[in-house]
Amino acid sequence: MSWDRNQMAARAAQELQDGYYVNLGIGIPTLVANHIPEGVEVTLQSENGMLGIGPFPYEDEIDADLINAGKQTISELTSSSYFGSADSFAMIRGGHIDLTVLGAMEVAQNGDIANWMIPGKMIKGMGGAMDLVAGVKKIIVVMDHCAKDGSPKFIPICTLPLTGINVVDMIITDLAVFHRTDHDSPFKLIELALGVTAEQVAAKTTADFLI
Amino acid sequence: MSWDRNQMAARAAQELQDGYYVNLGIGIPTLVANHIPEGVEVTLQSENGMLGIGPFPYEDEIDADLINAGKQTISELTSSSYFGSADSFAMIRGGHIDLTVLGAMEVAQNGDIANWMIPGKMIKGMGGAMDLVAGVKKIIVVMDHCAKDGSPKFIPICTLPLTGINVVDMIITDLAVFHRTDHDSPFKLIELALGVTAEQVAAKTTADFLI
Amino acid sequence: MKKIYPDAATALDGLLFDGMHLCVGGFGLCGIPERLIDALQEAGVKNLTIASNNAGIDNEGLGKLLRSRQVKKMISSYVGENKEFERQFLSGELEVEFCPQGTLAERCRAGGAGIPGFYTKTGVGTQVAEGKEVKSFDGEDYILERGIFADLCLIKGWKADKAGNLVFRKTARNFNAPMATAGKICVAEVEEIIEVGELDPDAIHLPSIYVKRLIDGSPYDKKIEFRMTREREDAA
Amino acid sequence: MKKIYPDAATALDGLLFDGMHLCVGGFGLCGIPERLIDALQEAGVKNLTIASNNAGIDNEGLGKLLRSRQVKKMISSYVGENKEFERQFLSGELEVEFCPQGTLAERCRAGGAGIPGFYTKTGVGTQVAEGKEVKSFDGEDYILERGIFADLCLIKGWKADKAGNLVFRKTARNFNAPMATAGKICVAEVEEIIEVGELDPDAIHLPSIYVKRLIDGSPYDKKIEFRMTREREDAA
Repeated sequence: MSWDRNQMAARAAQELQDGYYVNLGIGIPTLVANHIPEGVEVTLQSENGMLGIGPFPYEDEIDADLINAGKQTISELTSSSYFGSADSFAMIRGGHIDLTVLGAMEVAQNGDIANWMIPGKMIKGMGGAMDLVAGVKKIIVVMDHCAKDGSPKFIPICTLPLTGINVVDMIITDLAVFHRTDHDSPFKLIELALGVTAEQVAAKTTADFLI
Repeated sequence: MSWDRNQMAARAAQELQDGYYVNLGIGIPTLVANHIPEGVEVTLQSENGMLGIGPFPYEDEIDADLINAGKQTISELTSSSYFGSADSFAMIRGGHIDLTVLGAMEVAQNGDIANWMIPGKMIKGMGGAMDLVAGVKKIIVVMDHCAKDGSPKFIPICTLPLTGINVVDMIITDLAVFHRTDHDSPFKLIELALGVTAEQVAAKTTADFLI
Repeated sequence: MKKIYPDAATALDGLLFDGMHLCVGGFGLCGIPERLIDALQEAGVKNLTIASNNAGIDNEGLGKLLRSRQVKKMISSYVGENKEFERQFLSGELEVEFCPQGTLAERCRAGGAGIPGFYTKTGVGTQVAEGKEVKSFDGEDYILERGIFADLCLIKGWKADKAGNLVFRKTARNFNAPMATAGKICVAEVEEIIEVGELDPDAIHLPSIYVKRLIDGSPYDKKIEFRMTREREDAA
Repeated sequence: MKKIYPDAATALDGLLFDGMHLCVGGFGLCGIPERLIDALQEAGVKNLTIASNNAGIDNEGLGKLLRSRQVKKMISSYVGENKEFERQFLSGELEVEFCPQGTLAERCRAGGAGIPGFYTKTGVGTQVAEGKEVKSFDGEDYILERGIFADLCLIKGWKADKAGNLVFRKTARNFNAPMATAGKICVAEVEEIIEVGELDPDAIHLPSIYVKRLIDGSPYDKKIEFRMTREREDAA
């Protein structure tokens, strides 16, 4: 049994602590907002210039001036604030955001991450991903354990162009969770999806990691 | 006959153009605000974080939260805006202020200015003077032609610690006005106080200048 | 000193030339200066270098200038959702400098603040760092990024008073805030021009010093890229 | 997550240590965090390095900490109007780093924004440039200035909501705005704490992310350094 998208998001949500300011990437990371633990209050940042993202709006609340970084319509909260892009990334680059959850194409055993381009394919750009991995205090990657062709995504050295070097703190896949306590340490397998064994994980991983 | 403080300020005010954003230093430069030509609208900036300085307040309007860079109480206008110190100096350093009028202890013939410290005396600091001379588009110095001991203040090379190098565009003293069209050109004597001769000015000036 | 112009074309009069550099505000289609972009297209000015976070979508926003082949180079962080862009980019007709979003915002803020260069950790060890100076501060590597200072900035605000003090609305502030400062002259379009004194001096986002020319661009029919909603739960 | 503390002493609890670095907001006596400075004095923490535009006046603002000999070093742009400062400075008991006002503001903004260094024309060719890297950009010389990032920032705001969103009032914003961002933790004192939702989200000067601890420091008896007035003209 492997974890589905919602289970992966729920696992990432367990890393949230009361009072955290958090930036969630597009895709599975967005789902993390649906699994915030009881009693934990977090404030979501949108890098296009907002703190305090609310849920998707009701049809009659839709406002073209109120979107998230994925360009989706959202709503505001009573505690929200708006600011410009330079101030938004001052917040990110300056280390004021406690945690970000991002997708990735590859993560290397030294914490490098690649999630913005595939050579030969149309390059769309890195958006805010490079700023987030360089600036946020804790970086959690949520990704499938293997690519669609079955090849491992947690690997010795990234083969794709990098988004950041030595930045990832935790990897949550559909099979397992890897964590490291600091950026000088190797990743350690700390959790398995129900019914998945460490051997199965090791067989699908080319990165070195501790068990 | 030499110009008095108000006449020097009035001469500086003739350099104001409609629509200018202007920063006025402490002392004689402050008086420039009293001589703004008819039909010319200028907006005064205060580097502690305000655009649109109004006159001194009436007694019953005094507000401790509303001061200029000289820490004097002031009033606001309907067109005023407030901002923080980083934004204020972004405005100054970024070349958005059209003109500043400053006092000086010495100006050199190459446009260097010294106006912040005298070795051996208590140093109080440069405040915003170095930022202003480095960032504002046009720098006008208003100063007495000679120091109290009679020694010239417009000189070949500054002897006091510098505030900025090659920054001054115009010098208005109690005797004369010197101007240069760009920072590669020498200063030219362009105006004399009533009854003052070029020879008298030359006798009290050690800087080289054109006549 | 009159800052208010009757329309976008007159507001841009005398400011345009082939090969010029622009900063254009907006994020996706949110808060883009539509009227001014239309006027740029009509003016037909060519070989533009444009710093803008995105390049519009097909036939919306800067997508219009791409279609009319007026753009030589884009400096952007993300350019998806645009077929014509993709075609010109892949064929080599359009030059693109990819810049991380926060670095782009800071480069514009720096250019506007008289800062020609600053160091950032963003992009260290990646393609973005290629050809850039690396310097170590307190044992960590950073790369040198340059300020951006354009010939002309085009932005969209919500309301401005007749003196040029301007406020934005919600997330339409985005790149409009830093980009307004990052050029020789900034032209702004807003949804409403109001009297001096109607804005709270403590709540002005862009002081009048930055807004040199101003138009009322209303009415606006704002476009939404991804319309997401939730359902109202039935009343109990 | 409760951010509101009953008083300045409890708000600083656990944050103070000898030799620490602080950023303290205010310009002259305008917008200084009076209650927090008093609490610093009572706590008796020593050997402080303080970045603050000014050093207060005798027995007001940071002048109090100078009098109690708690300050090792000041990073300031202007320190006039303070006899005790002058005495300690001239006798060599107090170290002072003079920093141009705009450079100081930008250094704090940079530190808070993850920028360890930036280039500026301010101070080129002066004493301020001594020992600093000079780099040429487009034919002009600039000096490298370092970001400031302190252990603790102390600021004074006007109103804050219970979530920590904060607004300043008039020119009391000054250095409080950049300095709030330039440290590991920022403690703010305000004149009034209001309910979440009472501030306009478009008009918040300091988003809640920066305000980690908050006190209501009222009532305030704000000091004025130079009281200037004009006379009302007689009614005609």
